[in-house]
Amino acid sequence: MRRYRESTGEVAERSERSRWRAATLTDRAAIGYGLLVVGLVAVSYVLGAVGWLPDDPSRMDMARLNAPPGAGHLLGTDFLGRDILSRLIVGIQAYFLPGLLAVAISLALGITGAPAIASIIAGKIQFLRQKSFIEAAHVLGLPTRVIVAKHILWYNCAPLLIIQATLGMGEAILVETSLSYLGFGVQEPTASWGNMVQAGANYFFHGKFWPSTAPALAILGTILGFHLLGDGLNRLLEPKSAS
Amino acid sequence: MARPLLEVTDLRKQYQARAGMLAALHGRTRSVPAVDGVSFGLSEHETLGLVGESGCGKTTIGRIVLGVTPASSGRVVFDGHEITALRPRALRPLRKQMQMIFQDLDAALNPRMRVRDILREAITLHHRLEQTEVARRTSELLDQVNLKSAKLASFPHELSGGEKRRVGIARVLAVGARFIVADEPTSALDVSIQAQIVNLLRDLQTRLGLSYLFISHDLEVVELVSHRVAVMYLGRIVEIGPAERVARASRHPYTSILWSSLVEKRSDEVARNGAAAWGVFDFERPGQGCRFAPRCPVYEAAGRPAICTDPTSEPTLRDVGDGQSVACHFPLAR
Amino acid sequence: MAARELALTALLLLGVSLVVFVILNLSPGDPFSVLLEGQAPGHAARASVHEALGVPTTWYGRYLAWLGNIARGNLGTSIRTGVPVAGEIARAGPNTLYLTLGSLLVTLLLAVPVALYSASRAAGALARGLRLAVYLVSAVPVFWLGYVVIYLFIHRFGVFPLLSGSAEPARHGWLYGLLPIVVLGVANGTVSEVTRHLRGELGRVLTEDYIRTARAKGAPVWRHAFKEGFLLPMTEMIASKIPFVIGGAIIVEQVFNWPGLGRMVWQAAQDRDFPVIMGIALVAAAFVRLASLLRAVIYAGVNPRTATD
Amino acid sequence: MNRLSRIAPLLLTLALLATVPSVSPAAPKNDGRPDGGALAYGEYGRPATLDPITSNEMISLRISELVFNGLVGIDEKQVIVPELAERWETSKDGRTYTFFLRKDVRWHPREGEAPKPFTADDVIFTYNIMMHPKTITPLKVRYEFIDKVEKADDATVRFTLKRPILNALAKFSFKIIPAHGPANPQFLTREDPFVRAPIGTGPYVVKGVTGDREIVLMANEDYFKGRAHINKFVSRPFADQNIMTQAMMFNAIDMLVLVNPRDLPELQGDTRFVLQPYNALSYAFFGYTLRNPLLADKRVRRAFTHAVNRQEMLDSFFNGQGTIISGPFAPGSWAYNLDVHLKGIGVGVKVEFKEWQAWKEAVFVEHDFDVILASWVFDDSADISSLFHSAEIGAWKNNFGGYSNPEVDGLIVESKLTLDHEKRRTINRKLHTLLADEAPYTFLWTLTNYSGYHKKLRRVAIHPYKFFSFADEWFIPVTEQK
Repeated sequence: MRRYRESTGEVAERSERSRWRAATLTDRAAIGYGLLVVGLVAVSYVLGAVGWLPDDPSRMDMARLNAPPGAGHLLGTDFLGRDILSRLIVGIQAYFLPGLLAVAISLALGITGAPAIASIIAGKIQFLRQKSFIEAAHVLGLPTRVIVAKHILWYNCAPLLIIQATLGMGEAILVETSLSYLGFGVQEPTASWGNMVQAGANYFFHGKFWPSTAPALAILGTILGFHLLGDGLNRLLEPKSAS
Repeated sequence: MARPLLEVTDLRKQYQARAGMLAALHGRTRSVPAVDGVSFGLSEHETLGLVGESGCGKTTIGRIVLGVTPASSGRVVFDGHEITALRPRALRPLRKQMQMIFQDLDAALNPRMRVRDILREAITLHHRLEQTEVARRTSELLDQVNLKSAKLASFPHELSGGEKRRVGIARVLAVGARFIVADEPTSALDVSIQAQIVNLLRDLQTRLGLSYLFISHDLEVVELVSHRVAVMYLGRIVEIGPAERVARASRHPYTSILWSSLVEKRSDEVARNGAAAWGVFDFERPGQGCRFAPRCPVYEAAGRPAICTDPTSEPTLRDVGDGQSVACHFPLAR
Repeated sequence: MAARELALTALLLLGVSLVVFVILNLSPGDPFSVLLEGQAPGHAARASVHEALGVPTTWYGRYLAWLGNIARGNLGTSIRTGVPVAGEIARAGPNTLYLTLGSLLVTLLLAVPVALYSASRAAGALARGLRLAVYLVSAVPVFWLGYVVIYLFIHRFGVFPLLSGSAEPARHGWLYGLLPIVVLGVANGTVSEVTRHLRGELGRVLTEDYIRTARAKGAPVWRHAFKEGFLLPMTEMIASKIPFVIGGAIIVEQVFNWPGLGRMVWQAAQDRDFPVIMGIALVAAAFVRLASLLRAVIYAGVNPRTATD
Repeated sequence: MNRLSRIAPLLLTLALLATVPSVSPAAPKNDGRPDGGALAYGEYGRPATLDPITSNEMISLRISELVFNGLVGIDEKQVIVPELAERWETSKDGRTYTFFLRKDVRWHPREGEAPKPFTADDVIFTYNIMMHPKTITPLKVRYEFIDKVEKADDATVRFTLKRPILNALAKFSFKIIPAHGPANPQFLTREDPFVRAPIGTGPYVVKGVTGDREIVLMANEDYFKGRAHINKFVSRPFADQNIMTQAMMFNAIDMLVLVNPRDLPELQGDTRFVLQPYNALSYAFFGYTLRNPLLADKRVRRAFTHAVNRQEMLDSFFNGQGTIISGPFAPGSWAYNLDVHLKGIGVGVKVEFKEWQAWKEAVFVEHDFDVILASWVFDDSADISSLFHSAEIGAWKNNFGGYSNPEVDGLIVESKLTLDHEKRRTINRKLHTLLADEAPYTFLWTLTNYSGYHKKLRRVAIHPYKFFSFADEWFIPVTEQK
């Protein structure tokens, strides 16, 4: 048999930079903002839990109802003259348990194949099952349960789950806001961002925009943070889309 | 050559194909034979090349041989084990001996796993090993496939095509395979890298005593690596024999056309265009008798003899001497 | 296949109905007390209501009675209004269907161009800007956006943008009908996820090796990219986001006074009007199920291999 | 009848005693006021039913006020006046009431049918269907004092009472429905088509329900008191109160039957609208449970009452002027204040808000509270004293606080049994002093309902709680009819 002529010229090797350094500046800014939001949320949670607040969130200032931001009340007051900033900080408490619960429940529902995350994972699995590396793992001799647990769930869905968890938090906030509007959300006097938007909105048409806009902006900024963080994580954890 | 490692007898496989998107709803299907009565053997340390146009059933044979796809009928015996009769669970112990190199470069590589993890998984799959032992075996494998140890930390998408192929080969070696189905192992690679891979496979055969079922439509490569070559046409083997003889002294008109077109054009691209011009065999309304007759120059030249299209006399493989067999009513002269 | 899917659907609906019923029964309040509003009801009055209406006293008795009705194709009648539930759903359902499907269209009209653009030009400043905008938009609480829009319409454009609030048939009535659809489409919270998912999948498919090879050879890429990168993730997102869109529809129907199922179920939830709640829950679950079946069909259609092996 | 309300004020049957027989002319209106125009009014929610018997919420009752009549009515000066009965006689023992009916009254015609005349059979039919055990209606308990009803002739019915009662005549204002109305002549359920498409004798005819769930009513050309001035009434349901007010501000509706207190200042400052108070018969109070040993001590309850500065609380929400109570009456804003006030006397308060159904269960069944904020809405047939009778202790009974005092019990029974107004007043005064001293409740204030409407509506008189009783007299000047 003839010997084939070998040529040199493997494709140039890529440098072994860390992924973080590989991320673009805007990526880093986005993730940075996301982390900042998460940090703020965490700090607010702690502040709310220990009660270290600019003002008593349930103290009413009858002289200043629906006041705009100003001295004394950094973010203004609500319809009972309560300090909006303090209530925003305390309102975070409302999301921690529900946020985690929401994610846990959708994971549980995933087994029965119901909504959101579950459906995404189901779709992902369906998609992966056709991927040749799953078949290759099978040919290699890996038992099916190992393939499912390791190759599908752990390696390919774990990032998805982390991302979904961050997004789930945002979703929980929006869902609570909607429930508050319908009257089934977190009930007064306990503050939640949702019932703050709702209570403030009662004065929206009177031209008092601020009491509902302040918590709405808080929601906006926070969810945006979660989204950007999720996106950034996505880029870091999903090698395909990084290239 | 040495004792038979693999024996394939009268293998058949039909696929249920659905007609279009709406067929999914009413579930109407039609049956398409992909492999239609194939028999061959493979000895230890031997390479059998399997060639033919795409869609002729060669990949299906590779998959059935490894027990990935169930056969419709027929027998596959590997090292005394009847693959076609084993359940998937019983097949697993055999996996350390028989493996596959996939056509798809990414097939063996989970995109989320680093090369190190991919190899460790394969190494520890059938053997419980200490960390140090795993590391030793890993570097040994890298050595065998000529891969730098720096690549261990890489993810698949950071590798070049040639590197991916090497990792795929290393993975197969890691479980300790001695029989490998190589399905178009060079098809997705640059020509220069194809050569490296072909040489690597041959080196490994020599060093480790491997046996290959080498599936390819690239005649040049097949001729180069194979001891024997089987030529497939529409689910059947039309000619089988030593590589030199099949390539240089083919007896079947189809084989002859394949190689002559190679000689004439030498160009993969043009050859494929030429093949396309021949038209496509319609499995739903199969022709009668010899499948190649509608495209056969000999059949035309001989004035369309009736025997070629007689449904009762489809040609079977006949020994024509020197280990060469051919399935043709009018084999070409020497 | 069809029979199996049908059986699965029936089982799913049964499960949903049971869960909803149990939740309704665990929540405080007797569904029949709505009939007794306006009087100070003693135990006797309560018992007499059950007797007068012939309702079983145990919750499972009521559930079984309800199931029996369903089996005969009867969704029952509203406790509050006495109107047959099926008829009410048939009257209000199309309005909600119009709202949800319309808003899905709006969502896609927003998300798809952004996803397509940013999949092809991931690093561009415009692509980033667009994505940021999309993320912002889907983080707006939907009812608040409704208020903002209504306020704008009243004070900037001088119209009251509600169909059923205007004394005369409005000159631009169709426009007011469009408004809630746009608001729900923008702020049902799914725009960002549709964009992200679509962009991710499309980006992934476009960078796959064989696509690159095909493109290098000049072969048409669009067909494959369309199927795997667009059709599949799209149906997947729609199927998984339908519950959110339905939830958003409930809110939007309150704000814009939209005479649909959402307003119906809200009133029913206040009154614990269980036949109405159950009926609407069934319809919603069937709708969600339909979406996921559609997804399965499209998956199978794009990938005929899946069902074969 | 009394009823606890947290959300909306409710039913009252209210009347003064007036037993002067009188006759009213059945001539078409000829008062020089123009006919024509339409009135669209906004309601928060949709009516459950449109008939006067199964209806038990305000939206429905307001509509049935436009569609139906009683044997007697109550005019703007709270005087009982003839309606379907042109005159009546009362027996000396006060147990028999004989009503002589108008003969010129006809039921709204159903499509394709000639109008049928109103007769004594309809009155008896209404009474029977109302009292049938399978008819669920809040009216039933109010008419248990009636022993029997007989038809003397087509235009005369005689009611016999079990015992003479105070203000009996006012109770005959219940709405009469036609014997040919309901599909089931035995009893009336909400599944009967009649409850959604009723026919009556009143000034307005139910035309139908639009796709947007508006209820359209047209003037009854054949109304026995004369055709109503305004051609068309449209009841528009809203699902969001803020949006409903905006609809009013934008002239998309002409009237709000009940203005949300927080929107009062806005409407008040707008010259296009009229605000009209029409109901002041609800009491807001803090109720205490005596099951809590601490609260069982009346000194503690009195200390609470002292600590609560009602004037300051009201002032906080008071909008500058003396008569209009406005400002943010969001649920619980007062309860919050309780917290503030009680801190001063060393009591911590944990405020908890509950959804209405859950609240009722907690208060009436589980008695799971220390203090509640609520308001009672009253009619004439019951007074607050009955809420403190020890017989009212128990699940779903009104004495949810578990207050029990033999002296109070005795006074309540005594007050109920006496038919003499003067004597009754003395007993009640005694009771009042006793309850004020014992402080089972801390009484806060009474609130007023406001209706807001466009100025084009003229001569608008609003019944304190039935609302539309005088709507046939309302009119819109021709120039503003659009």
